[in-house]
Amino acid sequence: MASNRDWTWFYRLGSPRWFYETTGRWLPWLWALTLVLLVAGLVWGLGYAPQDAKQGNSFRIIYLHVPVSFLALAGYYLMAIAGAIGLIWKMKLSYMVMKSAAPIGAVLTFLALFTGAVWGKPTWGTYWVWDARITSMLILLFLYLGVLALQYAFHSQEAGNKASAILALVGTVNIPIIYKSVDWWYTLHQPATIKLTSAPSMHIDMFQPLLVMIVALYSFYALALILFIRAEILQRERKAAWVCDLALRADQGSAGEDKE
Amino acid sequence: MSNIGFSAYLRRDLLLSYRRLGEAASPLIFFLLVSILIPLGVSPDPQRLAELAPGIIWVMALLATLLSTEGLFAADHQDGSLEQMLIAPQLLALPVLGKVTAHWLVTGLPLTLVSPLIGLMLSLPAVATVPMMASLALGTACLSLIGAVGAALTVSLRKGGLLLSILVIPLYIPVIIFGSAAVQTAVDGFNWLGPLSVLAAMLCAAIALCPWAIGGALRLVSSN
Amino acid sequence: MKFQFDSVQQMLEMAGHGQYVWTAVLVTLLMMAWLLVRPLQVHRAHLKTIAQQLRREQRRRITQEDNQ
Amino acid sequence: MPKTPLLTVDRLFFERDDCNIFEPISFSVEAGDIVQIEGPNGAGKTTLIRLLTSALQPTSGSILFCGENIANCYYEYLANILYIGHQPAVKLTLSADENLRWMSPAITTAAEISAALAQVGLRGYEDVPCYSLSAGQHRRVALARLFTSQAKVWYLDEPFTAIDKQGVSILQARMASHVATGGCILLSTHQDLAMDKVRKYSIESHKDREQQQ
Repeated sequence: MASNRDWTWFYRLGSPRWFYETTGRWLPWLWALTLVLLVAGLVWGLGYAPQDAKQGNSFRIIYLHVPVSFLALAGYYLMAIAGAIGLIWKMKLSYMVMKSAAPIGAVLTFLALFTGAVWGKPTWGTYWVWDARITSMLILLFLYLGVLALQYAFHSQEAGNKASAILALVGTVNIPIIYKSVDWWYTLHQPATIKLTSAPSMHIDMFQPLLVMIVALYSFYALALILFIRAEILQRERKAAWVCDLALRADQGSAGEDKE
Repeated sequence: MSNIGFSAYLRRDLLLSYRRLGEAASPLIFFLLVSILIPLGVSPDPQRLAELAPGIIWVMALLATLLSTEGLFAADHQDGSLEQMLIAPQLLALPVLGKVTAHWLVTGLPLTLVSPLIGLMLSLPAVATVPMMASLALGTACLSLIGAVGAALTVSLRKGGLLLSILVIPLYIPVIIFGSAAVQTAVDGFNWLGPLSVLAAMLCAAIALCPWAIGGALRLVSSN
Repeated sequence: MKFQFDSVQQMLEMAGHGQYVWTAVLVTLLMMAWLLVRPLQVHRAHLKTIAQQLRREQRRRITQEDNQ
Repeated sequence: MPKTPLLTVDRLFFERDDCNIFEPISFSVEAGDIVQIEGPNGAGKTTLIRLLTSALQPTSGSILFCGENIANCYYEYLANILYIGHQPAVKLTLSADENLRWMSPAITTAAEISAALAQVGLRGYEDVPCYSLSAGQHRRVALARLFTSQAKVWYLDEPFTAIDKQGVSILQARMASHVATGGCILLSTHQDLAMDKVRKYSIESHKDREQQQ
């Protein structure tokens, strides 16, 4: 085992207090950025982007569906990498990142499925088809739910962390295999039907708002992740002096408001 | 017989199953029983059954393997021999692989051997019998390895069985896709070696990777 | 760049696709909002319990000193 | 010239869920030592022993075997330790003979196995499946390993639980002969050992100390 002393800088980077205080300074900016981008992207996409020639207005759901699906998948990798860092360097903060990424990812995956289904009804006449990408998304949802369930199944926080980190890593190795097999399965069973994924060349006017929405979702993801991690930090570091200080100050603040 | 190495664990687990034959045979009986439910629940029409047979046989084999996976490390964890395995002077992947191999020999292999019987009962065309057995042999070995990762992760939980199935079923998906596809392509009269070789590749990857994941899970999680 | 709809009514209807688009938007925004509000609630609840616990300990210490 | 101790524990520290089980621990054990680990229930005796066997990973600190960090001579270290924990690791469907053979080094002969079983008072029970034996007899099967093992360092966690008086004195005699031939023993027990030269190491419960502050 390596001596701990060589790694002090790394551990400071992983110090929950440092993270809490630094992100506290970023938060107002991140809130503003997220809201501005979301509003801009939505108004642009829902109001100004031109209609799709074939799908009409229903195609506007793409401005939610694509960014959300994007982050749902990227979130799984982030979760697994955080878990791996936790396993290798025993960094507390990275387990907190992993634990926080799981519910966000699960909700985003659900949203990807939901928006996909709602989009499917006017476009293909049905809410659900066993399309390769939809099926893969469904499997991703269950991978997220597995990590969440395992995390909370243990009495010991630490055992839960390590177990779900290993599961997330195993899932990461498996995701490409699952996606490839589902793709192959789909072509096997639906050789001659119409291709459902029809966005070969998107008009630039349609693409720009999509880009804005993708950036907005990244910003949203960062914001939500940071908020979840901060709540987690308070819970885990509840005995630390700086957290006690913080709690007392917040309490006095709210007590003062009550009296007024 | 001492507790060192792959073959020692393989032999001991086989001996333990042999002493408890009834327990060891239950996945097999489950496999047979549930397959009988299908004609009763769907239809006894041979043509419809033949159409569904590849999928049904594979889903049943998967569930039967899953059922027996829970106990893979649980007994060892309870009586303390898992701890002795962790501190035996050898690479942890070896005894792990020995135990998983024993598990496959006790569940996957018997399933493979009786599957022609089920195929017969579900009117599976005779041309598909060999590909079915080959795909089940390779596929159930994959299932045992992947399931063992889940079993190792949940070994210290008192009621890990249901959780285990939530964890591993998504990981089983590629195996069932290519397993039933091998049988289906044979029924359709195409070359079934393609999907079968993908299964073989998956098995190789699983043999190379799973023992490490299982060992890591046992070391990190079971002790807490 | 031109606004695609002539009236609010038209934008809500979206030529018959309005119900789908707006359900998707509404549900997505609601769940996204939940992802932001939930950690804030938990954050506040943690601060409150920690403060309560500290206050309780303080009171216990004061009564102990009084007894002495 | 100072001899390298058989076992050196250097600031061994373990933390579970941000809660210290005990303060960093340092001590060393020479060949011929018997160390009795003491402490109230929940002080971390079992945790300490499991850390020493490497079944549990410490949060920080290191263990040296013959002066070398066990991370560098891991398998050599594991080949030289014997651990008998709370659970006897006895398989109920196997006989006493099969169980002991399973737990003993590969070189052990059949005669040595039955001799070891006779030592712990299980003569005549060799072929009986363990499910028909009592809890005390299960422990005896596990403890028969003391008579077949060639390990230098013994870790025994509450070895005398469910063992009768006569059994205890046989085990203590075996322990005395082990340390006389250059081995060492770390054990946790609430009993007083009827042996001389027993060093006591007590773990204070960290929780107690915290409450005193």
